[in-house]
Amino acid sequence: MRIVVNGEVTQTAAATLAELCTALGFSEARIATAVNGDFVPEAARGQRMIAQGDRIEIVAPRQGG
Amino acid sequence: MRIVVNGEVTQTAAATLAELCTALGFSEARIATAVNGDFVPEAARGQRMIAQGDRIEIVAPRQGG
Amino acid sequence: MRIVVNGEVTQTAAATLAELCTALGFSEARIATAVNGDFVPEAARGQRMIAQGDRIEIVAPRQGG
Amino acid sequence: MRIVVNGEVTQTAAATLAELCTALGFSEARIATAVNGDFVPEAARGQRMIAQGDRIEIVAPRQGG
Amino acid sequence: MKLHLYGFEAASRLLLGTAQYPSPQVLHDAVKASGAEIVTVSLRREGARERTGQRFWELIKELGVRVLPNTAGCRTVKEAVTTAQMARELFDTTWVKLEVIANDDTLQPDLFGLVEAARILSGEGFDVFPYTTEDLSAADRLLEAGCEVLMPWGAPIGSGQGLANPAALKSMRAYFPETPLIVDAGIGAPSHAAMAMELGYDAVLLNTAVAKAGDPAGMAEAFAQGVSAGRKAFLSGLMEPRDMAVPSTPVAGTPFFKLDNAS
Amino acid sequence: MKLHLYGFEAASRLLLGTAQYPSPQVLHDAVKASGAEIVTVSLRREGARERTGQRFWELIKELGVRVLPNTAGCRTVKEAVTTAQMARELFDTTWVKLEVIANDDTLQPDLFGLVEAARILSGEGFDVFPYTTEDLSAADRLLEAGCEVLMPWGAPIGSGQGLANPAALKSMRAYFPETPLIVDAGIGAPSHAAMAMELGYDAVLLNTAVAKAGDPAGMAEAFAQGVSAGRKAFLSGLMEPRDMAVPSTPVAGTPFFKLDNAS
Amino acid sequence: MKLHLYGFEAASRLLLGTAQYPSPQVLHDAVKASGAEIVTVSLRREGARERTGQRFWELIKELGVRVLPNTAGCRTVKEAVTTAQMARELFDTTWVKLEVIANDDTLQPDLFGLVEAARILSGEGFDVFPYTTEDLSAADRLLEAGCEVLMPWGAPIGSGQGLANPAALKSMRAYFPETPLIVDAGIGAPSHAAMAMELGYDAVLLNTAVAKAGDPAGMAEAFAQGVSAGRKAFLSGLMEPRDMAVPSTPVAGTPFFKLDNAS
Amino acid sequence: MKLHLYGFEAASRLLLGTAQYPSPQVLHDAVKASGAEIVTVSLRREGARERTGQRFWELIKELGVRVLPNTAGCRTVKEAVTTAQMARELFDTTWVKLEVIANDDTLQPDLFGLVEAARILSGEGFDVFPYTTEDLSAADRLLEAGCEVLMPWGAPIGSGQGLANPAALKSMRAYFPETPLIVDAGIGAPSHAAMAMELGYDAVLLNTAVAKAGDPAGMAEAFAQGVSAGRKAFLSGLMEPRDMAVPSTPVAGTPFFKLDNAS
Repeated sequence: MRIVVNGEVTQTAAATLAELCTALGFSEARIATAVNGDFVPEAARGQRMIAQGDRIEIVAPRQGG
Repeated sequence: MRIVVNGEVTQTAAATLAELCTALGFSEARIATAVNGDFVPEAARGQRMIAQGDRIEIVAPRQGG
Repeated sequence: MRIVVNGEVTQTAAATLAELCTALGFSEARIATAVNGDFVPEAARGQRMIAQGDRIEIVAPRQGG
Repeated sequence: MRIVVNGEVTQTAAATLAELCTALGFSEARIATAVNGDFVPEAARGQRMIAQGDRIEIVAPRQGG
Repeated sequence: MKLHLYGFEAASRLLLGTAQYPSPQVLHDAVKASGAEIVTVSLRREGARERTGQRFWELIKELGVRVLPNTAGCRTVKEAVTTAQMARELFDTTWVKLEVIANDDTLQPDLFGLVEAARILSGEGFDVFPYTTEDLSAADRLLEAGCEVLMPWGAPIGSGQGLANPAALKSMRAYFPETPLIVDAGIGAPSHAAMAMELGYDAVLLNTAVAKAGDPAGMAEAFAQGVSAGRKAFLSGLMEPRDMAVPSTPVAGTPFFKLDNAS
Repeated sequence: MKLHLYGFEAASRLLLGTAQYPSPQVLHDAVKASGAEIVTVSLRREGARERTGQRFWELIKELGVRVLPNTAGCRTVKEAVTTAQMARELFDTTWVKLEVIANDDTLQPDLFGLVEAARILSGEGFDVFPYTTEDLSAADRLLEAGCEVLMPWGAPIGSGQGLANPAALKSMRAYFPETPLIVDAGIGAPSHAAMAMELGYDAVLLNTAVAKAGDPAGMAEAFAQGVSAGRKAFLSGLMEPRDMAVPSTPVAGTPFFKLDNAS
Repeated sequence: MKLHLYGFEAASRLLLGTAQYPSPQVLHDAVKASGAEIVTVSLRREGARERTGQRFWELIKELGVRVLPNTAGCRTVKEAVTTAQMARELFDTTWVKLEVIANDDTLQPDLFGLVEAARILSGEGFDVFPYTTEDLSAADRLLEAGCEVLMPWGAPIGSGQGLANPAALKSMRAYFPETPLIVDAGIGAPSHAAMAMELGYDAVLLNTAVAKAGDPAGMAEAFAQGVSAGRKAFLSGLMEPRDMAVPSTPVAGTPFFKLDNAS
Repeated sequence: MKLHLYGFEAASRLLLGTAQYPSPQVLHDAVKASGAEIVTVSLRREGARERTGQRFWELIKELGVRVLPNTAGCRTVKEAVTTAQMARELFDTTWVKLEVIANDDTLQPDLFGLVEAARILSGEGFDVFPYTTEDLSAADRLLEAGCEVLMPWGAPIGSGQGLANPAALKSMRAYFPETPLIVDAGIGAPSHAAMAMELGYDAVLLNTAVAKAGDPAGMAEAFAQGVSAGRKAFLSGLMEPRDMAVPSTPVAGTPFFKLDNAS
């Protein structure tokens, strides 16, 4: 299935956002996620199904002004 | 009937806004009018009935910046 | 003899600047002096004769910016 | 004889400043002159003898701010 | 090149207010001296006896200038809209200088009420001249709302402080290269007006600095020249300020110059 | 009222420099457009072949304006005095713009050399126009030395920064109410020139801002208007800037006004 | 008296950004030297390999300061709201520095989007620190929307120009005497920070001026002192500037004083 | 690095005046709070009864600071020289803050009298601290005359206007990279003092802004911090102001970023 993760086209077999994060190696990482512009809390990632063409954001802390 | 004209309480027997303007001596004057905050065009003054407590504005050209 | 001390006309019998300072009660005071616009060091006051009309300045420390 | 005209070393046979100006082709030109830093009026150029090493300025009108 | 405002073409880039003059005659003379083709006016409650407004109207008609009625003193969208509607009938014009005031100490616009009122009035066919600030987000929305002209303040109305934030006015000019931009309010001297024009603004609107001058007609003429001077300078390409001095007179050929005193 | 400088009466209060123009024709057009009656010139070493100075002289004569020769580039009293003497003969005038430069980065005057040279030249019958600063102690001595005009800088020569220290220029005007005061140098835009005149200065002298403009003739006209605008404003009585806003449109009679939204 | 922000009490009135430092160590040292108790952070896309964010998070935790996540780079209400929601989970805080940017050249806030996003986020329990301008009509609506703090800009982000419009900042302080006001952005030097505090502002937030300094830790300490100096001065009652000079040293008793040289 | 003035080493870069305080106690507290190691004093006519000067001298001695006597109020070289001579005996110091005043409205120095008096006093072994302006030609001559320190004004004495001409102060610093330069007079707020130090000045001397503050001791402490902040900033390398905004938070990795909304 083709989706867009952080702006880049990605192939994935993950069914849920949780699976995707694990697959991408973010299991223990301190991250936050959004799908198609909507925030998805950590607790909801397991139920959040992923569909072809979804735009997914996976973000982490960074320097800011 | 007690109404408020340009902020001052006034007694009038006028039934319409047109009659009121005439009664107040504005027959030929270049004025514009509003009743209870709404603009009333000159053409409509004849049909615009006046009710107890109406707040009426009668304005004319003035200096401005 | 009439002289001017700090801008005010004064009568004095003092012969020298040193005597004048003592007469005026400045014996122990921390002061500096000038006669007719010229500085007179403490050591020289004894020899400095006073003449009618001399303009004498007797100054002390004061606040300054 | 070696002199300096407008900052440049020059050979000349002229005896006077007037002769020098003519020799340099300034006969009719609107110019003013100085020798060794002193102004020499036009009328005096004929009498002003030139000596080895003189620093001569020959100036003309120019744009200014 | 002339100034174009809602299809009206003006040779003069100075718009003048009509308030605070010592007498109608002085107002008349000042407007004439200013060369202004557009003057701002307002509407106020009329007393049948005094008929103040009727006499003022005669005066304005004689001047033969275009009038731009304002909504001065309005604090809400509703007040501003109704005032504009009355003004349209009273002055027989679709033009309105839209003021929705946020605060009495600074008389600065309520940008939110301003945009809402501009949208309503543009929808009703008004040609809106919004009195705004140099804020770009409000400016964007005013243009979306249908405004074809923007009038940012120079400084608080009547303060005469000049241009309080030239950098922001520069940004606004750069961000809206095509939109007619008029500096309105805060101008106290011809040098302020000239500066606004040098920044590339299309026109200047002022009142107090002329009306309260010792000689209003003389000051009106002074502002006309200041505005024209600034415009001409903008079109002629101003030099860039430089940090260091640069000789204007040529250095080459300086008499008495020797290498040892060269710099 | 006209400008009086050593008995010469000028209607124009703009003095223009003749340097740095792209061509003689542009210089000619700019001087004409400026309306200047006085232009500054200099003298430089002449080459017999090039005869540059001869051609420049013809150009100036055609302009039919009064010339004010400068001593630009002089660093010592001696250089300045001899240069002035040569200029008097060359330009057939007793007028001289006296420059004794202290420092090449700022081109600011050496006030001490300036006063000394002014004393010498005044003694020899020159009419000295000293290029000075807003310093009052130098100004006092320049007047004692015989100067009847003072020319304080606005900012470093050629910087185009405008008036670097308006408060000091104000003090100078207040301290010398009668002496003709001309702001010389640093003016970069008509708004700067207007401001100088609004402060009560009698005239403005500039060069770079016109010569280096995209369109020098257009800019010259812009400065002429800016100077005139500032002068007219000064004579007409400028308003005082105020900290707070003050409504220009009358507050009395505002429609929809209720006590509960009164301010 | 301490600074109160949404119930958090801070002794330091300097808030510091964490971006643009040459190294994590320098960032660490600068934060320590600044004495800041609150630092701004952001969130960005994470790469599984680089794990940049994870390392940064460790660094921040060590600092033991309160974090204020921003929504830098957001241009729409939707982007800002979702970014804030992600930040809340990521940084485990209800605080958010809300930025909705109108324009990339000035990075100034979109006041309309800002108010809308502030309303939504306050409704969701966020403590919103809005990055705004000195506009009072936006400020009123931000407070209505639930903001308890306002952060007007001093000048465009990263410009280091200082306070572009001090008069407007003064008006804002006067209009909101009780609301905590923090000058955010544009501060380039401790003198700018001190000036903001002298105007009565409650705190200053900056980043570039420290991060891009030759010695960031030294500059951080300089800003800490500048902010403290300005605060102390505000509390101690600043003198009013005066137009004329006034002798500090007493005039009475000046030696050599005679009536004839009295002034 | 410490401040060196005629061989005296001071850690504090704030010099404080002792005049205009509401009481001797407040003066005492302010000097202590300022951390100043050098204070200015004057001399005045003494009355035998009042003995004002004797009591003041006790107060100063307790403070244990270095005194810098001034020649305030002197209008001629002669008055200044004799005053300096009396001060040397009175305060037992070769230091003198040399003031020769040109004008009572601005209290600006008479540069010509100043240089002459400086030459005489240096010749007599005084360590002269000349109160001057930012004029470079006077500065050159003061150094020739033997001065090892220069004290240009920021603005007229007691005006509290801050730095009236920062560009000129910058030139002076650049022209005299090695000479200790102290901004004296005109400082009204810590932000002004910080700015002077950020320009690279070595110290600041002030009086009125502290003495006339609501809480002089508090203000003295504020100035101490402002001076220190400016010095640290100068040593740490200040950023250059920029015309445009530059994001502080990294742009790369911004969530929701799509090419179509890239800037």
